[in-house]
Amino acid sequence: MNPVNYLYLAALLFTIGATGVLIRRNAIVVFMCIELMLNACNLAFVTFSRMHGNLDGQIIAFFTMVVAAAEVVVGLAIIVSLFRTRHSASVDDASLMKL
Amino acid sequence: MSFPLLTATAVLPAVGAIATAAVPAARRTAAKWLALLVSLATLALAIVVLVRFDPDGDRYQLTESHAWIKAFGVRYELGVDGIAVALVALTALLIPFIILAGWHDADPLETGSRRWRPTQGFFALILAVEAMVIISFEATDVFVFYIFFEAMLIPMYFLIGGFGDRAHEHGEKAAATQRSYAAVKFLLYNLVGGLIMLAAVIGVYVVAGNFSLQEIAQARADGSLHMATSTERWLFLGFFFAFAVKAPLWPLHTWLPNAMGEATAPVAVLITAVVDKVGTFAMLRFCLQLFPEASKWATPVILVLALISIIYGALLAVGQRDIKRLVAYASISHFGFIIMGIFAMTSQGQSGATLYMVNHGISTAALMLVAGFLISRRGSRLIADYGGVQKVAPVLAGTFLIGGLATLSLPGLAPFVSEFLVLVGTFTRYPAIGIIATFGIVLAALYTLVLYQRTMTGPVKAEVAKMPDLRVRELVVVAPLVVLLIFLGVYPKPVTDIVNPAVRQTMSDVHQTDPKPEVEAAK
Amino acid sequence: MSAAAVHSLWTTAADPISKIDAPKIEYGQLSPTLIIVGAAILGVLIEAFVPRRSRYHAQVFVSVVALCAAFAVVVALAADGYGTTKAHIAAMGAIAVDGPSLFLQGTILLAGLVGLFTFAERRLDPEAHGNRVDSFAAQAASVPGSDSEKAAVKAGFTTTEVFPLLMFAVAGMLVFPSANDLLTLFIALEVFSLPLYLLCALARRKRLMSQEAAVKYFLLGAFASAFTLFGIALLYGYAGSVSYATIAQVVDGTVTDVDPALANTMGNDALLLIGGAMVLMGLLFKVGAVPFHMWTPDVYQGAPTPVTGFMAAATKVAAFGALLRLLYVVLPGLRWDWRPVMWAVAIVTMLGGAIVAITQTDIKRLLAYSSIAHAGFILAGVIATSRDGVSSVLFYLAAYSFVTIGAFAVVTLVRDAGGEATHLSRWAGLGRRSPLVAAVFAVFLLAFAGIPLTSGFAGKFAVFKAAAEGGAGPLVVIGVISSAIAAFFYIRVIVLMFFSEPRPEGPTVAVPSPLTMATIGIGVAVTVVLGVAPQYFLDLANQAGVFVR
Amino acid sequence: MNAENLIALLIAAPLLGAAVLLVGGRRLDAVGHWVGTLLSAASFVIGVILFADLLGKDAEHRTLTQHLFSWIPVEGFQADVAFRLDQLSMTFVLLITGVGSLIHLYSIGYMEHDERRRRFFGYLNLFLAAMLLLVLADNYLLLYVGWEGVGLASYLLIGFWQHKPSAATAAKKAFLVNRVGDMGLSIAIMLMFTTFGTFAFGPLLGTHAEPGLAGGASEGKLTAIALMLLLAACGKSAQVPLQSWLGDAMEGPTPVSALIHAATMVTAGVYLIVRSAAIFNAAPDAQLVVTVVGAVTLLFGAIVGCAKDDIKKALAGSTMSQIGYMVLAAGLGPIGYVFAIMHLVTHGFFKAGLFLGAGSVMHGMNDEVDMRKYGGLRTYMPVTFITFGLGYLAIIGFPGLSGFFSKDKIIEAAFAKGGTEGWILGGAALLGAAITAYYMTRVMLMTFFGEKRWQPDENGNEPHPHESPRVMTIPMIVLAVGSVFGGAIFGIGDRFLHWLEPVTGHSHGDSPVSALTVTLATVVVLVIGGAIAYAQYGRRPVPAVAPRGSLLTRAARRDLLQDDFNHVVLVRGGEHLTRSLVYVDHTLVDGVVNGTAAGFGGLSGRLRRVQNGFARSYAVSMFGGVALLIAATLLMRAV
Repeated sequence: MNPVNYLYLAALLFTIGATGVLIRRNAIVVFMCIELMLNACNLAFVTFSRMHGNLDGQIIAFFTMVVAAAEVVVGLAIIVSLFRTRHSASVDDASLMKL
Repeated sequence: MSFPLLTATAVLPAVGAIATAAVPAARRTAAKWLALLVSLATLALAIVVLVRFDPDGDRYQLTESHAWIKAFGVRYELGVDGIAVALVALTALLIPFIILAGWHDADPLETGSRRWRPTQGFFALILAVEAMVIISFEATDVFVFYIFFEAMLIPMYFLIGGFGDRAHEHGEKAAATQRSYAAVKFLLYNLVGGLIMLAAVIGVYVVAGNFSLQEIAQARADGSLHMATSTERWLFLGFFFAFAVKAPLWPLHTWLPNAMGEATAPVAVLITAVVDKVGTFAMLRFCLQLFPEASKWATPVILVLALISIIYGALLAVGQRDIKRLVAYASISHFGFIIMGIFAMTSQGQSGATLYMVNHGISTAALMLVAGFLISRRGSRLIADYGGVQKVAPVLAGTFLIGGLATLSLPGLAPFVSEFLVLVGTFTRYPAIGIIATFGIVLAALYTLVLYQRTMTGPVKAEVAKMPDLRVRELVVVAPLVVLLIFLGVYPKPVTDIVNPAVRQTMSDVHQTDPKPEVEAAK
Repeated sequence: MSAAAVHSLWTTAADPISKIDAPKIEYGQLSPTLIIVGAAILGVLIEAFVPRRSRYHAQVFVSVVALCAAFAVVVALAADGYGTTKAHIAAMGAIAVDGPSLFLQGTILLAGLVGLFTFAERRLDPEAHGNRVDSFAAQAASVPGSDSEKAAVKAGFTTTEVFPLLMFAVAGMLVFPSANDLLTLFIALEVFSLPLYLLCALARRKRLMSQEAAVKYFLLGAFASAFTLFGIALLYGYAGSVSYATIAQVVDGTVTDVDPALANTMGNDALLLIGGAMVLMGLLFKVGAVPFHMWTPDVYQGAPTPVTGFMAAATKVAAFGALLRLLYVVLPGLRWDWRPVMWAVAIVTMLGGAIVAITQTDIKRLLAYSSIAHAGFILAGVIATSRDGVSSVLFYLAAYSFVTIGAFAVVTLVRDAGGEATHLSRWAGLGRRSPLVAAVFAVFLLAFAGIPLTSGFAGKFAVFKAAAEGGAGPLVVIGVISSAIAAFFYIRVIVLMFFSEPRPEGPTVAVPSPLTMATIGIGVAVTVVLGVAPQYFLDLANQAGVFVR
Repeated sequence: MNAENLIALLIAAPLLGAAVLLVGGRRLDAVGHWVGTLLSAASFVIGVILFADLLGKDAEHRTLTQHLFSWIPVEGFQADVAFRLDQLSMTFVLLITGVGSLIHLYSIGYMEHDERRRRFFGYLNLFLAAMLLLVLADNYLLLYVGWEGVGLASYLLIGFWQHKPSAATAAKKAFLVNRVGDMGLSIAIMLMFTTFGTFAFGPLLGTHAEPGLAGGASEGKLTAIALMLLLAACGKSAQVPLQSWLGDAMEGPTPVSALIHAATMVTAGVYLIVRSAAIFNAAPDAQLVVTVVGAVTLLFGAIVGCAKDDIKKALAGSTMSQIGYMVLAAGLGPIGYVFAIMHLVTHGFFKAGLFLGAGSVMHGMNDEVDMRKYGGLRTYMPVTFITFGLGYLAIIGFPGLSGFFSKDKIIEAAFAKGGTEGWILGGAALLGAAITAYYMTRVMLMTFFGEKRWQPDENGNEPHPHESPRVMTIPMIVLAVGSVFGGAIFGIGDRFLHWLEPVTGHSHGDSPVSALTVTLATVVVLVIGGAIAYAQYGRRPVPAVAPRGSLLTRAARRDLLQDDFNHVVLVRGGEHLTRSLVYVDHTLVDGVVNGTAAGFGGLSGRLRRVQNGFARSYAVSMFGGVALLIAATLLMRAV
């Protein structure tokens, strides 16, 4: 099977993730969408690595996972504190600062 | 020569400014005296410069040149030609009078915080302005000039916005708002002009590779530096715009009446008699020398604008209800004359313009300062609030009249000489414009005499009945100016001798020669 | 038979495993980063083991020492010629040690140090129950207004974790501009972003806004970095490598041996352009360029002011460093593709920032928009694509960062019951109340406005000059116009401070500790020195103006 | 010592007086008036010495020049402070200093009760200095200085009683109208400079012997210059259309009216024309205009003079008309120059005398100026009556008296111009003579004859007419003598003609009518005029309040509506113009700038709404941004 299809899949996932970020209110979900985008990136890396026949891409994928994990740690901490304060995880509620 | 005389003329007031600002809050009077002494010392230095300057010597004298910002190709280059010398002398001459006239203008009404020291600030700012103005007269490096041309806005800005007339027809609150409006207007106008000039300055560097006025002018002259016509014109416009705002030329003038109206009289004098001169001076030195062809190209338009300024300013002066605004519009009219003289491209016109800068400085100072004394007595700037002052304060009225007569350029007083030279210089090349401009002298008579009649003559108004005549300090301020007006009116030769060679140079820069009379003198 | 012989019946010896030879790391040249990282880790340990009483002092001490040491090393390296002659690529091609990176690292370290002083300031807030407190939450975990928070305040807790966080951020920033492959770039990005997200959430006063700022910053930041990462992926797909050098070669077409099997990806310009654009977007997000700027005002306003100051300064420096390297080292071959785009971005950034700032009413938001406008000015220098362009941007960044930190430090001083009084109307008549502070702030504003004799003017002049020489004359004109617009609102603030009557119930100006004083003092000093005698630093920037590839 | 060096002293003496008196302050109040008088007298003495010196030389070498210093030296532009004293300026010097000194003397008495007398004398001296500078200057620019100097002095003196708004206004009006004239002068000078490269008398006008550059230019240029000079002359000499200020100028103290607005300053215009003879001679069209202006003005003034009940205003009208005669003569060219000057001198005598007489009358009548409140004064103030009477006879041109000689010659010259012009001008001149006789007789009768018509004024103190003190009568007597014999001295044997000819040149025109007929005609018309006046004012009593009178009379009372015209057209128009301009400046010029600022503000307000606080919309913008970025890059590659 032509590995290029995996690229299309990656692009698709990425787009889905991005769209999710744009349309979903719940901070957690938004964040998950971002994770989805990161994973799309991973897929792309791996695919390219396969096509190029070198391992860089696969290694990068590991790095990405670590970074994603780190983001989860930080992100959840922030989101949770916000949630505890406002009793709502809606991104749109957090709009004190505008204009 | 070893001793950097020109730098000293600028550094002295700068240091003085810092010192004055540092005087503790309680020692107000000390600050005043310090400032006065510094300004006098600067005057002394300026006189030394005047003496050291040899009219028949090189074009730029007492030059200094040091590396400053290599990365920008900027050198700290100073040098004076006749025109610059005259204006440096004028500046150094006027500042002591301004300080003396503003002696009590900055005494704090309410005591703010311990650290709030308006008096010290006022005089320090004046000295700072002096330093920057002087150095921008002396700079022969475009960048150096630009820096101080821009930087002087800041102290001016605080002088205008921070200190106003004690009393105000609409009360202190309105006064404050109007003041800050005037200050902001002043700053924005000039800043915009300056920034547009900045673009042009950069352009000059891109084209010429350095900022040295002499080198560029030299290169232009011997053709080693070629500028595309369009480039030259754009750059010229960039420079001219800034100077036209500063000068100010119609229709970029509206900041001046606000600024002069709201500022205290001495500051108003500082604006119109000293700072604005930088604009007209720069037209002569930079526009004409760097972009001779473009200058010639733009001449017709500029002359028309100058003409409009002359008539328009005079007409608006007639229509004013506020003494200081009236003087401001009169100044606009006069700046029209100066610019006209510069761009008439005749030696009479340019000598006249330079002379005009000096004379206008002195005459406006005389008129405006006396007006300031008047206003400080009655606490109103409205012409309608006065009447019959001549009866209670004859000396004040007399000096006011002389100032007025100088403003309408009565023969025998200094401004006449310059105004006539400008007119002749313009007339020889552009008769129509010269003739229309001559109407300006009638209008000048109109607004001056109307002002004098409404304020000084007629039955004595109750409010002015108790008005004291000029005090000693005020006399000390006015008398020398009056004497100067008469002296330079009768014997302007000392100034013209200094100016003429420089003008000859400028004329040759723009490759212009005076038109020859039809009937050659049979001598 | 012998055992060996028996054993050989059903087994056969595999050929010995070939060794992976250990990577060669130039620790000396990477030591600035390493020192900071070390300090950060040490800070974490301190949090773990040192009693609460003495944590603050320990943390400050460690951080200051680390920053100073790192800076010393940077200077040493530069003096050793790594900035110029010995510039090369270290750590197996991951880190470039050259002029720009050293210059920027130096700037970042100083900014970090100066920023640290404001972090460590503990005199501004009134003492809570006899404990001096800084501007960070007593206990980030406790809900605002809850009893636990009160208890935490009563107990005199302070979030000393900010110091290691700061250190981590600095470490990431040090790597960011010197990263020489896209992976390092990405990692560095995350390393300095994540701590900043956290720091934003840690304000002591106005915690709601602080948390909101953090959330916005985090979500948008993560969003942006996802794009970056995808871009990286595409570039990798394009070039088969993430190392700058290789990509550049492929772009230039100097790579000859292209495996036909890979032809359809290798050297596929669509990948290159899209990927490049996405990576670019990530960087533009960090520098706060329109249209990726929208996080800036909110985050600047909500974050604790010391963090804002540090962020505004250091992040810009790091991000622009990375941007420069990307455009000058990786994509010079693509100049004709990205220059027009960058033109557009620069223009909208300059104008957008300046115009929107006019109507701002909150001093921190105002400064945020002004920082956007400045990003536009710097972009003009970036576009110059010349050595002058690089050095002018370097100079501008150095000049700008100190002004910014100084300005925000002044903001921390003007306070009322609710903490910092950031609404402009509260600043009315400040010049009467405390002329000195007002004057200092005026100096910073004038520097922002680019008035001659301030560092702001020198920087702006350098950038515009480079741009004009680079053939971007119109850009200069627009820049000039927008700085005129910008001047308007800087002046508005000055008018407010000096020419309007002070409010009776106006804010008080807290008397800071020597720390903040130092910050402000340094800011003013740099502003004036770089304004009056910029020659030395311009030379420095000029020498540092060459990338290694 | 050398005579030339005295010239500067002529001016220096009164100038010194002015400086001392004006700067000196109150401590000089006691002696101020004497200082002033003595210094002007000193100037007169110097004048006499110089006069003697000139008489000592032969006619062709009666030109002294003194070069003091180079005034405005600029590339290609040379103006010096230099003086030229020739027969023409000599005549003026004597007239100015002589009459001036007398009037100083008179003023000592007249201004006795004014606490600002010192300043008054300071101004008078200032005037003398300026006037002397005017007539002695060796180039037009220096002349211009004197020209405006006298304007300033007249401004100060007309407005001397500044507390009276009317006086202040009149002063301002005088200066402004003069400024319009001055504009002409300065334009003339510019034209000279562009045409000849100089404006000094010597090279420009040349002498009788070798003509100067003036001839060399095109006639068009010369006409332009001449007309501009005429404009200047009209302003200074109150000729139509710039005559409106003279009537109001009577607000000034009477000695001022006598010296400045009768004897000397107002004649400066005539001087200018005669001095510029070389230019006018080469511009016949301009000369025609000059004659027309003169003729119109002499009738205009005369008619106005007939209707005025204010004695000074009546005399002012007469002054206007007499100067009209002079201008007419000057316009006739070489035929008339000499007589213009001659009439100027005699007029200086009798008109000054008349004004001093009027002043003396007012002095005795509590400053009452309305002639209808006089009457029968000849018994109360005999000296005034006699001197005034002699002046009266002189002005109407009673045979034998000075006016007769000068005016008669002018009328002859007018006819001598020849052609229809000659007839018209001559006729006008004759008519003018008749009217002159009429209104002067009217003045005479209303003032000194008939029964007394004065009543106590509102606060009940009735005027007690009395003769003026000696210090005032002596000058009147002297002037009366002058006005009696002056004409004879000059006229008989054409002494004056020979004296001036070298400067102005002279030619006898070809008169269509013999001199004798003209003389007879003159006598006849003046008798007729006098008779009519007698019929109206001598035979029947004069009503104390003016009757409504005919349309012409009412128009004449209002100076033939000139002021109404000025008011409607210039004043009103100007006010509207300035007011609208102020509005324009505020709304338009300023508005544009403020508008731009407001525009940016509005734009900003609209743009910042994009920043709506919702993280997701931020994300949208980022997404859109990156999309654009990609699209743009791809597009760049595509194109």
